[in-house]
Order: sequence, then C-alpha cells, then structure tokens
Amino acid sequence: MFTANMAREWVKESSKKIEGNKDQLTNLDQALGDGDHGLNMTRGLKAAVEQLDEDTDEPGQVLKGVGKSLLSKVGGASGPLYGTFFMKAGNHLEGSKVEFSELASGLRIGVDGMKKRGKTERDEKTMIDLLEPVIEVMEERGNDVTPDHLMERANKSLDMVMEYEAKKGRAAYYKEKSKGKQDAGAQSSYYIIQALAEVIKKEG
Amino acid sequence: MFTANMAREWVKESSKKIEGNKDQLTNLDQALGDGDHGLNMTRGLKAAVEQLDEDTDEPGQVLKGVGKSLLSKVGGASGPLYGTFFMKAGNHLEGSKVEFSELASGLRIGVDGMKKRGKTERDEKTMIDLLEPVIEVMEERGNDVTPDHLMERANKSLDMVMEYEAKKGRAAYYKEKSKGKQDAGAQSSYYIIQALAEVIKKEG
Amino acid sequence: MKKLINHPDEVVTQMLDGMVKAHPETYKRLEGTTVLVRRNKSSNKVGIVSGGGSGHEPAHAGYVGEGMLDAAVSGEVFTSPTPDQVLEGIKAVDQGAGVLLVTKNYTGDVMNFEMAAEMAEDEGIQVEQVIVNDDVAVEDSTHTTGRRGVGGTIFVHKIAGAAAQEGKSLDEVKAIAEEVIQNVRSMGVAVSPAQVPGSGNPGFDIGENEMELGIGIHGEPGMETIEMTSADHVAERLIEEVLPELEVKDGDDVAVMVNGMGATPMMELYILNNRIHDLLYDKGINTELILVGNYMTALEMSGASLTVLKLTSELKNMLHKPCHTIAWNKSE
Amino acid sequence: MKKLINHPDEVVTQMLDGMVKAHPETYKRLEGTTVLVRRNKSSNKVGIVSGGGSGHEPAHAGYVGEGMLDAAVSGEVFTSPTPDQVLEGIKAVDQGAGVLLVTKNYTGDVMNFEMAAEMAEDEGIQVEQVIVNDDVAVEDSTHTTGRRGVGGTIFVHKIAGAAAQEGKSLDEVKAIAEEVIQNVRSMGVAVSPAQVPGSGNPGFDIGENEMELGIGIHGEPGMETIEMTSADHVAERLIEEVLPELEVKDGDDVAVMVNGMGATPMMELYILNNRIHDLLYDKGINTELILVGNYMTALEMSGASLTVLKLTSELKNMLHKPCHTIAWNKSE
Ligand SMILES: Nc1ncnc2c1ncn2[C@@H]1O[C@H](COP(=O)(O)OP(=O)(O)O)[C@@H](O)[C@H]1O
Ligand SMILES: Nc1ncnc2c1ncn2[C@@H]1O[C@H](COP(=O)(O)OP(=O)(O)O)[C@@H](O)[C@H]1O
Ligand SMILES: [Mg+2]
Ligand SMILES: [Mg+2]
Ligand SMILES: [Mg+2]
Ligand SMILES: [Mg+2]
Repeated sequence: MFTANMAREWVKESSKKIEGNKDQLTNLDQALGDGDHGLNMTRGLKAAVEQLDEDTDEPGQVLKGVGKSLLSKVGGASGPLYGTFFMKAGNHLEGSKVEFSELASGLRIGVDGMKKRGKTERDEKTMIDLLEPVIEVMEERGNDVTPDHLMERANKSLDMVMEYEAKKGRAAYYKEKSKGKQDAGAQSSYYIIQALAEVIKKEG
Repeated sequence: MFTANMAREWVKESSKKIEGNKDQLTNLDQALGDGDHGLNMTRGLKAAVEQLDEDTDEPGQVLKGVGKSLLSKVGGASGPLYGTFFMKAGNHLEGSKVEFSELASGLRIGVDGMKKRGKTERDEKTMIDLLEPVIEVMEERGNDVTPDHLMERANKSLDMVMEYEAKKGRAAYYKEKSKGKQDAGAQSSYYIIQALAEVIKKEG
Repeated sequence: MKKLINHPDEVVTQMLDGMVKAHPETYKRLEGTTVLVRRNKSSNKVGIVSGGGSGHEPAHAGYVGEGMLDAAVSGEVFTSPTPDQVLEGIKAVDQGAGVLLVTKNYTGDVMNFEMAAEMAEDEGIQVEQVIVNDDVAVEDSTHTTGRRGVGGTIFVHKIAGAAAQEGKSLDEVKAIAEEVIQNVRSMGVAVSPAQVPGSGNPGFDIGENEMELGIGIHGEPGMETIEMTSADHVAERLIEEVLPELEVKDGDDVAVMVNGMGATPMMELYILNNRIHDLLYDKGINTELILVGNYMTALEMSGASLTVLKLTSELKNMLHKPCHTIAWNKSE
Repeated sequence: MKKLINHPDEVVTQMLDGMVKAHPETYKRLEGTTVLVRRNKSSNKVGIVSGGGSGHEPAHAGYVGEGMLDAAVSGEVFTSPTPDQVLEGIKAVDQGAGVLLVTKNYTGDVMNFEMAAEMAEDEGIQVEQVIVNDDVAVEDSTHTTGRRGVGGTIFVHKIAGAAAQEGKSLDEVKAIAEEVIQNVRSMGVAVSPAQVPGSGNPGFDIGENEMELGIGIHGEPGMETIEMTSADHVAERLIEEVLPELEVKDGDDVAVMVNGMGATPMMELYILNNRIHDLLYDKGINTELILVGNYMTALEMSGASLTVLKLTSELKNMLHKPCHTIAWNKSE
C-alpha cells in the first residue's frame, strides 16, 4: 500500500539526497551541460517539501502538488520534465489507499508524459533511462515489488546510461564524447528512485 | 667638440640601449605607473633614428629633429618631456662645431623647458633627477668634462632617485610606497646619459 | 572567478530590480515574478514575449521597449524560466491581438515556453511560438536537439518587434519572425570561460594557448579547440562557417552583429569587425547595418560571436524602423 | 591574458578602422591620423575634442556625434596621443567659433593637449582646455599630480556637447564644462587586472580573495586593498567615498553612472545599481538619470566605478538634450 505519508516521505527523502549530492549533480551537468542541475533540483525539491500538502491522505494529491512545485520552481529542462512526471502520476492515483500496482500505472503515465514533453525515447541518455526501466519492473512485479527489485534495476540502468551517446538536451552537443560520462538527470532520477525504495522498505 | 655625427651616434646608441632594456623599463613603469614606458620610448627612439637628419653637419639640427620625432611618436608623459628637452637643446646649439660648454648650456635650456612643461622640480622622482645633476656637472666642468664625470654623477643620482617619494606623474598615486622603487623615466634618462658618455669617450 | 554579487540565490531578482531602478520609464517588474514589462504599451498590437536563462544581459530584458519586446521573462542563471512566469508575461502583454513567444532552441526554453503557451491558450489567449536556432556550430538534425539559438535572437526581436509595432497580425508577425530565423546564422568563439554564481568552478576549461571555436552561450562545446590565433584569422573562420548556409552572394544585403561574450574589450570586437567587414565587402556583400558590442553575452565569458542576417527588402524595411530599448536605441 | 588582436602595434589603427566600418554614417578617420571626426557637422558651433590613451572604449571615439564630441584623438593603449594628432583634430573641427579640449587629468594627456593648444593658437585657432579630475581615490593637492580623470569625463562630454550644440560661445561652453567638473566625483573598484597588448603580464596583481578599492582606469592603485566583499557593501563604500565632496543633500538632483571596467557582466552592474539607487533614495536624493553599462573601461579589467554628478538646473537641462553617438544615444 502506498499512502500519502509515504508519498510525503518520498519527497522529503528525495530532497535530502539531491541536496546532499548537489555538487555531484552540478559537476556531472558541468561536464555535459551547463552545470546547474544540482542547483535546479535542490531549489525545486526544497520548494516541493515546503509546499507539501501535509493534510491530505491521498498520495495522488501529494504527488500532484510536488509536480506543480517542480514545474514552477525548477525551470530548465528538468523542471517541465519532472513536473510533468509527478503531476501526471498524481493525477492518475485515486483515493487514500493505493496499491503498488496502481502506483506503477501512475508512474507509467508520468513517464510517458515526460517522454512526450521532451520528445524523447529510451536510450537517449536522459532521466528517462533510469525511470522507465524501474517502472517496468514495478509493472511486472505488481503488488509484489520490493525495494531490492527497484534498486537492482536502477543500479543496472545507471551503469548502462553512462555508456550511451546523448541525443537530447545540452549533452547532445558532445555527441560521442558524451559516452562514458554520467548524465546528470539520470543521476538525479537514481536518487529519487533510491528514496522511493527506502520509503517502501521503511513503511512497507 | 660635439659634432653632428656625435649627436647622431648619441641617438642611435640611446635607441639601442632603450630597446635592449625595454622590458626593464616597462616593468619599472608597471610597478609605479601603467607599464608602457619601455614601449613608448622604444617606439619614439626608433622613429627618431629613422628620421635622423643624416645630411646636416649641425648637431643642433640633429637634436631638434630628435625632439620632433619624440614629440610626435611617444605620447604619454615622456613624449612632451623628452621632446621639449631635445628640441630646446637643439634650438640653442648653433653651427657645426659645438664646444662641450655650449652643449651644457643647450642641455640646461632643454631641462629647464622640461621642468616648466612638466611643472616639476628636482627631487620629485622623475627623469629630471637624472638629467639635471648630470647637466650641472657639465656646466661645472665646462670643456674639461669627461665621460667618467657624467657616469659618476648619473650612477649616484640613480641610487638617490630610487629612495625619493614620487610627486609627479602616475607614480605619485603610490605616495610613500614609491620609495625604494626605481622611476622608469629616471632609468631611461640614465641610458640616454650613458649613451652620451660612450659617444664622448669614443669620439672625443 | 570573483563576482560583485550578494548571494547566488538573489542575483536574478536584484539584477531585475537594478534594471528597473535605472530605467523606471522603460519598465516595470510584475510583482512576485521575474517578468519585466514595457511601461508605455502601444495599444492593440501583437505582444512579443521573449526570455530564457539569465546571464546573457542585456538579453533579454534589455530589448524590452518600443519597437522590440513587450516583456522579457528571466530564469535563474543559464536556466529557462518556468511556465508560470512565462504565463504571467503573456497575460500582461496580451491586448487581444495575441502574443508571439520568441524562444531560443534549448530543450528547457522550448518546453517551458510551450507549457506556458498551452496554459495561456486554456485561458483564451492566442499564442504562437517561434524557435531561434542560428548557431551553425551545431548540426541541425531532427534526431537530435538541433542547432542552438544565440545572437540571431536579437534580430528576431528587432524585426518581429517592428512588425508588431506596425500593427501586423499575429500570423504576419510570426511569419516574419520565421523568415528572420530562416535567414540568420551565427557562430561564436571563446578564449576564457564563465562561471555560474554559486557553482564552485568555471563551466569549462580552455588551455592556456587555446580557444574554443563554436562555443555556445552557456559554455557548451563547439566544433573544435584550436590554438590561439590572430583576430583576422578568427574573423575568417567565423565568416567561412557562417556564410555558406545563408547562400549570400555578390550584391546581397546583410545585417551583421559582432557580439562580445561579456568580458571582451570593445577594442577587440572592433578589430574583429575591421576584418569581417572587409571579407564581406570583398565578396560584394552589402552590410546594411553592423552592430558591434555586447548584445548576447555569457556572463564573464571572454570571446565573440558573429551573426549574419541575410536581408530581403521586407526584413530590411523592418530592420531600419526605430526602436527604443536600453540595449538597442534607434531613431527615425 | 588572451587577446583577440593581430599585432600589438596595430591595435589602435585596426580598432579605429573597425569603428568607422561599423558606423560609416557617424565618423570618418582623418587620413594618416588616429583622429575620428563627426561626419554631419552642425555649422558654426564650438568644436569639442577629447581623447586620451586607447583601451577605454567606448571612450572616447564612442562619444563622437551630434550633441557630444566633434572629434576624438586616440593614443596608443593607455598612452596619451601626441600633440600633432590632437592638432589635426582641432583643425578639423574648428569652424571659427573655437575649440574646447576635454582632457583627463594625467600628466601625459595634460601636456600633449596643452602643446597642441599652443600649436593651434599659433595657427590662429581659439582653443580652451578643461581638465577632468573626478576620482576621489586620489588626494587633490596642488603639490602633487592631483585627482585623476575617470568616468565623470562622459558627463563633461554630454553637457559641454549639448551646450555647444545649442550654439553657446566657447567661453560659455568652457564655463559649463568647468561646472560639471566642479560637481562630478567618481570612484572605482577592481577585482581583476588588465594587460596592455604587447606587455608580458597584467598591469597589477590582485590577491585571490581581494579587491582594489579606488583603482584608476589604467590600473593605478587606489586607497586600499580590501577583502572580497558583497556587491551591497561595495556600493556602500563607493557612495560613502563619492558623496561627501559633493555635499549633496536631501532634495538634490543627481545623475549617476554605474560603469563597468570592461570585463564585468551587466548582471553585476545592475546588482550594484540596485543598492546604489536605494542608498541615494534613502537620503532623499533624486536620481534624474542613471546610466548602467560600459562607458569608460580599462581593457579587460573586471570591476566597476560609480560616478555622481550633482545637477544644477542648467546642467539638468543640458543633460536631457538629445545626443546621437554610438555609446550614448538619447532621443528628444
Ligand atoms: N528532451 C529531454 N527529455 C528527457 N530528459 C531530458 C531532455 N533534455 C534534457 N533532459 C534531462 O535533463 C537534464 C538536465 O537538466 P537541467 O540541467 O536541470 O536543465 P538544463 O539542461 O536546462 O540546464 C539532463 O541531464 C537530462 O537527463
Ligand atoms: N610632471 C612630470 N615631470 C617630469 N617627469 C615626469 C612627469 N610626469 C611623469 N614623468 C616621468 O615620465 C615617466 C613616465 O613616462 P611614460 O610611462 O612614458 O608616460 P605615462 O606616465 O604617460 O605612461 C615617469 O617615470 C617620470 O620619470
Ligand atoms: Mg543544466
Ligand atoms: Mg607609463
Ligand atoms: Mg540550465
Ligand atoms: Mg602611459
């Protein structure tokens, strides 16, 4: 069961991890982009935490609010993408008790929205290469999904995305030179998945 | 006897010395000014050599031409000052055979013009602190002046001017901090005197 | 890099306030936003809104005023502004004739402005978007992000702004903006990098004796790293890279921008222009207008870019219309 | 420092040619000289000639045009031009009403312009000279070189230029120029140095965490070396140093220039202005006009200066007259 509390914890834990790794994210973005991803995501998630709907018992409400915060605080490429992801996912989830299989469907809609907004496919070396495979695992495992399932796939994807050639965002200007360097957005997605896994472990 | 040939040699030798010490002059001016004295003087003396009146047998004519070249090629503070010096000195010298005592009078008029143009007195840490004492020696010794007389006084003055506090030109902004550092213009005057001493030694 | 700032989080708002305080007759800032809007609106014209990350000053707020933009929306440094901010700009300038958004081709700018356009349309405002992509240092391919938008954006502001000022319709203004975009190409070169306030180090490195050819305005890499070379040679390379795609030929008219990246002395820009002008002249190309200065910068990056706009008679006509902004002030 | 130039010996002439090629309608270069003169002369007015070393662009040639200068004479970088060059400028702009020379207070500038004035008078041209000395970082004493001339020079150009354009006599133009000089004070701060082309190293050093308060526009030292501090604090120090000598008080009108030294991003200048404006406002001082930008630079020096001009009603009147130059373009 995915609850509003867990949704809130997810956001708080994501914020902590992103802020704690701000410099890493910024350095990654500096190598392949413009060096603001750590700043952008920290600013956005801080705002999301501040604006968290603490009263609702509906996880969908929580995630929708997070999406709006990100959309209006992050800017850049990651703002509309993560904003769309959380808003669309939140929109899909109904009521206060959400099965993990339902969460998976919500996140699927989220990531599809993200792909559409970014005109991006898999394997283009973006955050999508972290999020989508993990969501696939959730879809496959349904209600039996475990934190370890998520992390196993996230770890594998993180290694893989490093070797891709960037096709979207500023990293694409580096063409083949982008191979062997980690994508900043993939790395921030990794932390967001890690936060989700930890919350599931703790509460589940 | 000071001849037109000696005047020409004086200019050529000055140009050689100044160009050879361009970086030193520039570094001195960098510490207490704007770092262009080496460039300014090299440019000016090169032009003076190029425009030398090779046909005249009157040293006054030669020096007048040098003054004009400096005036129209150097700019900055040193251009009008050295320009005035050589023009006024040249104007005073008459005919083709000039006694050293006459040369001394000419240079006296030159340095007085320089002081007036620069509104400068002795001991204000400028080129005047090199030129005027040496000219005094020439005035004292008259036709018996020797290269060693000149260099003895020039060496002494160079040591003294180093300890003065600058009152004129850009170096004045440094106030007491200018003490213990050499003035770029005093240094270039030193080379010009050195060149004169060498020419007198060779020809005289 | 040492910066005359207070706190990295405040650079954008304090900069915008500083602009408004310097030019209260030109601007006001929409309260609680990073949007600067024109004070003296001409009535019933198409509104023009541009924007993007901060750090490119005078772009974009410097081009707000009669004959150019109606509002500029500023994001954090080198970061696209968010859709809600852009939406505020759109709402503030719409007078019923619709609004044109001028965006540079960066994923973030495109998406945030697109979302703002969708939101505005939901509120019943007619919005069109054009995307400037003039940087020939980047290959244009539908499978990738495509060419970046750089200095050419200023000519889009100028000409779309003049068309709107003339009372043309949204479709007409959009069409002429597209025509500028089709006909404008740029390329930049950097000799030293810029650093985003609050980040620990410069955005990229350039070797002691090197320069980066084809640099982007956020320090994105370009075509190649070359040895430091003369201004004349740089001018020649830029012309060689920029002209071919425009297919300019003997007798054509162009507008030229020799743009400083932020920390380049004017002296160097004019020395570049000295050669650029002659290269064009020798090809029989007529330079209707040459702008030399800091028009689209990248903080304290040192370097320059060349932008060439091929002029049709309509573009020429609009280019010469007056405009009154901080960064480009042209009388009748 | 990496420079986009060809050869140090050619920087001035290639820069001047690059300026003329960008603005052929504004200027022409007197053949064989480093003098740029205005193309469209207004007839029978007092001529105004300024100049000095190069490296301060857009000063001085950027201020040639209607309502400001008639000619600018450029020396080598940071080196006063020679008297013969200044003389050419004087002769080119004299229309019988005489010529005013505007000089910054540096020994070289003063002497070279003075000699040019003497030469021009020998040729029967009426010439007057004013010497701008607005830099409060230097003590003013008759026994020393006195205060330097810096950014305040631009206000002298503007106001003397407007007076000349109005048809005032040489004495009147000189008197109003002197009035500006009496009422204008400046101070600068640098965070990184500049380097003269062709010299092996920067003109001065500034420690990694330091800034130089009271710097001159050729890198001359100022009052003190201080630790890097916030823009607000810099603004406060500059205001504190500049205002006292002007004796401005509640209700007075001033014009303000927040000037970049060459490599300072506009963002930082506006952040400085954000505080400078408020400090003046809090004292009840009315800012009639605020200029923010690169008006009097020092090559690629990074830093800023503040200039405050206390306005009488006559100065205000002249300040608001139109002018049309590359660097300051003001419509009716
Ligand atoms: N079109 C796109 N689709 C999906 N993700 C993208 C796209 N463009 C960029 N990204 C992701 O966004 C990240 C960069 O985000 P950020 O640095 O915050 O924005 P910006 O690139 O505008 O500075 C990249 O590392 C990449 O993962
Ligand atoms: N008023 C003055 N009278 C005499 N000499 C002066 C005066 N001002 C400067 N100087 C001399 O000029 C030298 C500097 O010359 P230079 O560097 O060529 O000119 P600038 O100071 O204009 O850059 C100083 O070292 C000093 O000796
Ligand atoms: Mg980024
Ligand atoms: Mg000097
Ligand atoms: Mg960004
Ligand atoms: Mg000098």
